[in-house]
Amino acid sequence: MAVTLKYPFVKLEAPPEYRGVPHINPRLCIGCGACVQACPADALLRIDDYEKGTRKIVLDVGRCIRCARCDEACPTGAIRMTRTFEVATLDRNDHIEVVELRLHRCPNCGNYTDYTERALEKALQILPEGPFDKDEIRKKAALCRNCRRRLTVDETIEASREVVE
Amino acid sequence: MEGYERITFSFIAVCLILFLPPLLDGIARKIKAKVQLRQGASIFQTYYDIMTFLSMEPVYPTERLSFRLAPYIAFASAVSAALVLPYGKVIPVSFTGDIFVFLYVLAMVSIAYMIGGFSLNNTYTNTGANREMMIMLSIEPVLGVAIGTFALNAHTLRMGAIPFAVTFTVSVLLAYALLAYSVYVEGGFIPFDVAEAEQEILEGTFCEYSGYLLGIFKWALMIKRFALLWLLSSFISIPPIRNVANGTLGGALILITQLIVLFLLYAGIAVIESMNARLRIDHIIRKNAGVFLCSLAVLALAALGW
Amino acid sequence: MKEWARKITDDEVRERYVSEVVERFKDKIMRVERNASNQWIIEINREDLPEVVGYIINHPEWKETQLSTMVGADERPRRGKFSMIYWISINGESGDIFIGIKTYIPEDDPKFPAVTPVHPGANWYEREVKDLLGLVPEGHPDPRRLVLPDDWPEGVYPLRKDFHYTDSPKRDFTDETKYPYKEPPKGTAVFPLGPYHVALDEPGHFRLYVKGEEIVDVDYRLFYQHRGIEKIGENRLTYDQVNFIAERICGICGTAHALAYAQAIEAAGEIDVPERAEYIRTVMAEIERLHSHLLNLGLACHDVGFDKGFMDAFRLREHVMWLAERLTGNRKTYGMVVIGGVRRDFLEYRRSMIERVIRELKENFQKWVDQTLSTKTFVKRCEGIGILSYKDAKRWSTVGPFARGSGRDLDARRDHPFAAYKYLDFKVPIYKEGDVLARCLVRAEEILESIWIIEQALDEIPGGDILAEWREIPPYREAVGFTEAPRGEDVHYVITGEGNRLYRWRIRASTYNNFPALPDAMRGNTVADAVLIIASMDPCYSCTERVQVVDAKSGKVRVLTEKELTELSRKASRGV
Amino acid sequence: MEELFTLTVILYFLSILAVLPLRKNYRVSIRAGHVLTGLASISLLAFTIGALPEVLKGKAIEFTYNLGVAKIPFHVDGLSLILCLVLGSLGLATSIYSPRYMEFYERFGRGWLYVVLYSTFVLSMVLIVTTSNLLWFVFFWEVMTFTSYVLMVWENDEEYVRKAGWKYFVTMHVASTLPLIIALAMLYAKTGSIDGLNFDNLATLHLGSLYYILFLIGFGSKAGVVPLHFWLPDAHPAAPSNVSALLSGAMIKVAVYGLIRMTCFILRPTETFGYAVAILGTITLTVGTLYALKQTDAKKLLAYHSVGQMGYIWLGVGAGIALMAKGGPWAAFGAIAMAAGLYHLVNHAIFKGLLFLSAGSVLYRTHTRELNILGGLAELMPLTALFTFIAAMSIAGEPPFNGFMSKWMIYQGTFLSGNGLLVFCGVMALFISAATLASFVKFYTTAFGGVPTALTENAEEVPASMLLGKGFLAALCLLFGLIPSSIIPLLLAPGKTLTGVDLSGWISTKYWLVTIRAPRMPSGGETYFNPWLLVGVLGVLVVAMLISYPNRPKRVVKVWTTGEPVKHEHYKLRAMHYYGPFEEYIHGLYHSGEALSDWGSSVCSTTVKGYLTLGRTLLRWAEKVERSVSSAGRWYVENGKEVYLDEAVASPFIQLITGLGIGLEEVSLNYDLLLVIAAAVLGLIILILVGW
Repeated sequence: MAVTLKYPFVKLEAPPEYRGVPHINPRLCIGCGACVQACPADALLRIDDYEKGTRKIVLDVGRCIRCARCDEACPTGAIRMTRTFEVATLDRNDHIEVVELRLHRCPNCGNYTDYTERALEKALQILPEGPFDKDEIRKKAALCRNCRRRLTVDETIEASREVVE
Repeated sequence: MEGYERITFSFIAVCLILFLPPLLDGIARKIKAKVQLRQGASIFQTYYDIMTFLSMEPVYPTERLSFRLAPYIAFASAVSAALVLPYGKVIPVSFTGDIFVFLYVLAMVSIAYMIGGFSLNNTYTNTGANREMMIMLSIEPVLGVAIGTFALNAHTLRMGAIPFAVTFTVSVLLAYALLAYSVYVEGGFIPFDVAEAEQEILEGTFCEYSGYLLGIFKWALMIKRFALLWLLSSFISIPPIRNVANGTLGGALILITQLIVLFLLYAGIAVIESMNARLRIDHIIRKNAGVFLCSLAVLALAALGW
Repeated sequence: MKEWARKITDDEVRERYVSEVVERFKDKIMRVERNASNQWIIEINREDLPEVVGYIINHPEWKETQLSTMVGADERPRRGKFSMIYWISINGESGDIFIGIKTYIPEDDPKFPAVTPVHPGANWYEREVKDLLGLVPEGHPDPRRLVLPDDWPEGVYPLRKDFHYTDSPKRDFTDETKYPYKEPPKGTAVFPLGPYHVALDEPGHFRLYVKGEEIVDVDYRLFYQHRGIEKIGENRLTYDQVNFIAERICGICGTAHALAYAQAIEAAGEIDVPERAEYIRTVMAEIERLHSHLLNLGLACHDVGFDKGFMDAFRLREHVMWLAERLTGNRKTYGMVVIGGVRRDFLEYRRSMIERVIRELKENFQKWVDQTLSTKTFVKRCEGIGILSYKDAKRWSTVGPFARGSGRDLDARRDHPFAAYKYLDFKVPIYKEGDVLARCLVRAEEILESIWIIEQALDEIPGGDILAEWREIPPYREAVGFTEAPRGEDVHYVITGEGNRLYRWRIRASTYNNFPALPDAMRGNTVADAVLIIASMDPCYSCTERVQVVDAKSGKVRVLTEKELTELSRKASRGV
Repeated sequence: MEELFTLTVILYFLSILAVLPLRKNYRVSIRAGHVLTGLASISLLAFTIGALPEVLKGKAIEFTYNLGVAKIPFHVDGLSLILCLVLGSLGLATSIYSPRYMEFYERFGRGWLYVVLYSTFVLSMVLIVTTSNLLWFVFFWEVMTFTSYVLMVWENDEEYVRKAGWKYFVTMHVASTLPLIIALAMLYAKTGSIDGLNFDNLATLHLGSLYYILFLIGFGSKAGVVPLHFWLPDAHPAAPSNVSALLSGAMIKVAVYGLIRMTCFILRPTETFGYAVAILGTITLTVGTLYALKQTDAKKLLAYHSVGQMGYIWLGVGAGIALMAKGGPWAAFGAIAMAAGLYHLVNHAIFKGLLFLSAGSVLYRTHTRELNILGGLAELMPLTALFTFIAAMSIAGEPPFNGFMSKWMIYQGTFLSGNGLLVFCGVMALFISAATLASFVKFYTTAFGGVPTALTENAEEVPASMLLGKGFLAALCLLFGLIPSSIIPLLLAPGKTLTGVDLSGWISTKYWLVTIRAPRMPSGGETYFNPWLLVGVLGVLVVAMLISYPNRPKRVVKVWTTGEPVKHEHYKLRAMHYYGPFEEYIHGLYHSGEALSDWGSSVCSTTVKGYLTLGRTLLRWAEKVERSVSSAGRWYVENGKEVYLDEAVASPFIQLITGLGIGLEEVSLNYDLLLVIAAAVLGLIILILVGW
């Protein structure tokens, strides 16, 4: 086996199994933050800004240890290990990848919720068929936590009132 | 006619002395790589290395003059020693024709290495210098016996004359072996490269040299190796063709033979180098002393005229 | 099941050992508890530590005993006391058992009698406990700092629970390091080796006191790259995440660490690992051993300037690395082992890849051994150099090839079978000479054994799942996990905690036990051999970091940008 | 020409006379004495130069001092002149160097005695190498031994000094003076008159081989030839450094003079004897230098090298004697070999003198000679370092310094001799040359290299006069190295006289080019060396490189300690650990060397014991005498501080001179006046020189 190649003049192909640099596909990312939970090295961060209504998923390849836990955790397949291994750079900021998503705004109170619009969309999309009130779920899911709690409390009170009556 | 020949050969010689050694080193590296089944760097890699070194400003560990001048002295001595060797039939600068002067001037490379190493408080450089001296000490008698045998046989100590005057006897053939051995040891090739051992003592004296000082020093060491091997190659290549080599063409023939033998020697050395581990200094001393004791038999043979 | 494996898994044998200890120290023992099939914990008073630990380690009949690990833990939030546990393993023909001698130390009087005078192998452990937890070993012969840097303030103990993991005490950067090295013996010079030395793979510092080239005495210092992984593991990470950090403790033997950790958790949480996963773990561990040993043999050649052997060994290793890459997706840090099993299965095409590579390796490696051993200069350099006697090897509790080259008959794979080793058959090569050559030969033979193990494992591998489901791990369980890494036994000790997090995690890499024995191996040799002897012990790497600039005045750490870095390099090379 | 010689003698006597009135003032007495001895040395050098044209023509200068009671005949030929050159230049250097250096010994007082002894010592050597009567030769020889002994034990509060001195005193009398006196007695018996002991008369006699043996032992022990070298490494370091310089530089050379004079000019050179001398020389150079290799005491190291370098001289001379005796074309070549030995003699005197003066300078400033604890002096004493480096490179035989030229000629003389034995000797000489280099690399680098130690950090450059003395010798090192033609004709003179052959076909020295031709050499095989061309090539290359790569330290950093700090005093190879593995390998040789040395000293001590026993038996009848003689040595060693054996013995003489000096005491002879007188005398010397 010829071991030495005229790298970098000859391109070196990584094998198909190779765990290279992770990359977030911004089209697929729903900003759920599962990858952030799984990452042992804090290479992935979730930064929410409730003033502007944005969520940033920040991937710092400089911290990544290529364990591929994020890849396993991602529900949409947005973050994937690529076969890229050439990460040398003179500026460590080159390693940072940011996906910025809009947070969902509560239609009731107008505050930003702690989930993104896409996450909501995805959640509603994958609602299984079942004998439950889909419209009700859609309505409630769009609310922020406080409004939902209030709504639920209101509904319960109303329901109990109905029962009482 | 004579003058033109002299100038041409001298010019070729100076070019060889200055610019061939890095190429030889590059070739040796390539051969080693091939022996180790590697691709290896280009044969011009040593030129690039030297040029890189020469383009960089050194960092000085001391302002001591002995440290600062050592590379220059080493370079000058190595080149001077190489200049008194025969290239073809021409000796470029003949301040001496004597083999001892050649050896002593060549030894000044080692002395510069030692003085450079010892002028600092650094056990690495000190140890490197110390080892260099011990190698010189232990190989000197072997070299002496080889020269003594040649002197007994050819009745001269002139380098340009010995290969033309030597008659082949058992003792002379053995003296060739001794000369080859001492050239190998003096040249500091593996397994005798303990003075510049990288892993053990951070290349000894070179540990503290940097930039163009290091470049000049390394270059000097390469020229020293070249000079030693050129001596051996002259001794080997001249006797078989000394009767046919007449006139300018003869000189050219000798020069070409010398070059071919030099390349062959270097190739052989590269193979031996890559197949061996570095010895320890006490091993080397014991080995050299053993060779010396055996070599006394050669001297005895020569004294008997065999 | 193999005959010897049956013998040593026999519970009766184990109980006999424990009962002998219990019988002898009846009055001093407060509690005996069995916390896993081969792990016992015996609780005693701190005054009796040297006696009990010394008795077990220096037992006349149990020859191959060793101090596997020693852990200090801050159990004040739970019990109001510090705890310390000395784990002693009994190996060889004697049996398969880990005995943990546990003691509690009150908060107001954090002292204990040192075991080091009885067993020098405890030297580092006790100094580390002093550094990180503030538990003072009384009567310790060498009370210098071990782990903490020189500028770390006195009285701040990072492993105590009241020290938050993000804290950074005010440190004085202005002074140059003033570590109290031994004064050179009279008439000697100092030969500093490292932390920046071409032939050292790791930033360690050896101080050779030499007469000319002869080494008269040796002092050393390590922990230049202490990364505080244990603290991170106890605070920030979940059980699953720790597994990957554990793998990155070492660049070479990551799987061994990951496996040791996973096994510790599995023992604590009583998780049953599927048999197929155990086989896969075994194969991965052996592949790791192959590349590690080839690396070390190559480096041994390189250190004596024998570059042919070096290059050939590395070329062989390259095949193993390639194989690992195809199997796991990476050349090192395989990421295969997780708690409960493994992550990737051996698909059919991967199996055939392994078979092919292993077959080629077997042939070529045999050639390599023949070629190297027929190189007289190489053998001359290795023979009779760096002799570590059996007595010293035992005295310092050395492990792995370093110990086996000195005639110690121990190997965790055989003595405490884990993963699939209990189903497999292999030899443990042992050489009694104790020199560098013996250690090289042990490694060479182990490579051949590893190949044989992989072949068997591939033959016998059963089908089925590769990952067991596990939900929750009960809190405050203690367990040790152990593997035979290429350099020897790796031991991870865990106390499980609440909220999916560890309470205490103690890593003991094999080098930790081997390192203190090096001075004994080096004394009387020459400077030329020092590097070779160090390499023959096969010290572990630490991974390097990016360039950081510490401003000496403010103590701030700043990462350079591209522009600054380029500028700095340009300055350095032009000498401005 | 003899007027200048007479002036030299008178100046030496004057220096003795001049210090006696000044004996109360230590410094002034030493200064006054040395101004006069310096002038005497200049006068001697002038005599040498003046006599040169005559001598090179093959003639000798002969004259006689008629002292009434005795006649001292003088015969100055080439051989004598070589030694005169050595004594003159070395004497001048020490005279310049000593006044300041002797301040170091002020606590011992008695500056006048020192000057008296110094002058007598040098003068005796001058007279030895010029007199042509065996009786006077032996007389001056004894004066030389005696005065050198007293000078050697100057530092008499040190136990080792007294022991070394006693060892020297006994050995010299048993092994050197005794054989000479036996030879003298035998020859006197043969000739029957003092005039009959004149050399030219003795040369006409046919003398047996016993004389060879007697002279070999007598001069060999003085020259420190193995196995009679054991006294030398103890004795030479014991003396003050300026005296050591004379002992090593001049006194042991006088023994070589004696050897050549007696065995070649009076006896006939024979081949066997030549080989014996050459082999003894080879053994000496090997043993001496290899012993020197492991020394860490600066002066002891130098003393062992004196043994070793004497071996070179003996090798050259021995090869010369053997080849001259061989006759035919070899005779001429033998003359060259002998010239090589004599060349080394001159060179060794110069560089060894310089080295001892340098060691003295280091001692003067740091109060130690132990190389293990020295270091870094190159920064603090730059000129001393430079001179030491020149001397070290000279003794190591590096071109273009003088040591190389003489070693090179010795190699020519041995390697081209066509004789296996001599070639072997040459091989050993080549090997030992490397050992010498090793030793002096160690000497130079441990004392001057590296960073100053706690001991040396306050050292500073020595006073100008000391530097001047050393600078003079350093200049001579370069002169004789770069312009060999300045001395080679003189060196060839003895050989020419002995063989009567015209050497111009064999060796030619054109300004700086030396060409040597040996018998049986093929055409075009002449060996030649041109130091100027070498220096030119080296210089051009160094300058060219310096211009291309200018050497200006812009960034000076600390030495590399691989990342952990190390104190610089620990970060250094110590002198005692240099070349450890090599010394370990040849420790067998050290054992045998020690055995040889033990054997030599036991022979001597047995002789002494036997002599004392004999003396005791013979002198039993006179108990008084017996007590004072047999216990003299022990008594002296034990009570050296209080009473002087020498003072006691020499006191009548001293008192006589003191009496003479009383008249002069009133004349306030201060230093300035002395200088004026000195200038006047110098002018006189020049006038005499110009007059011829």
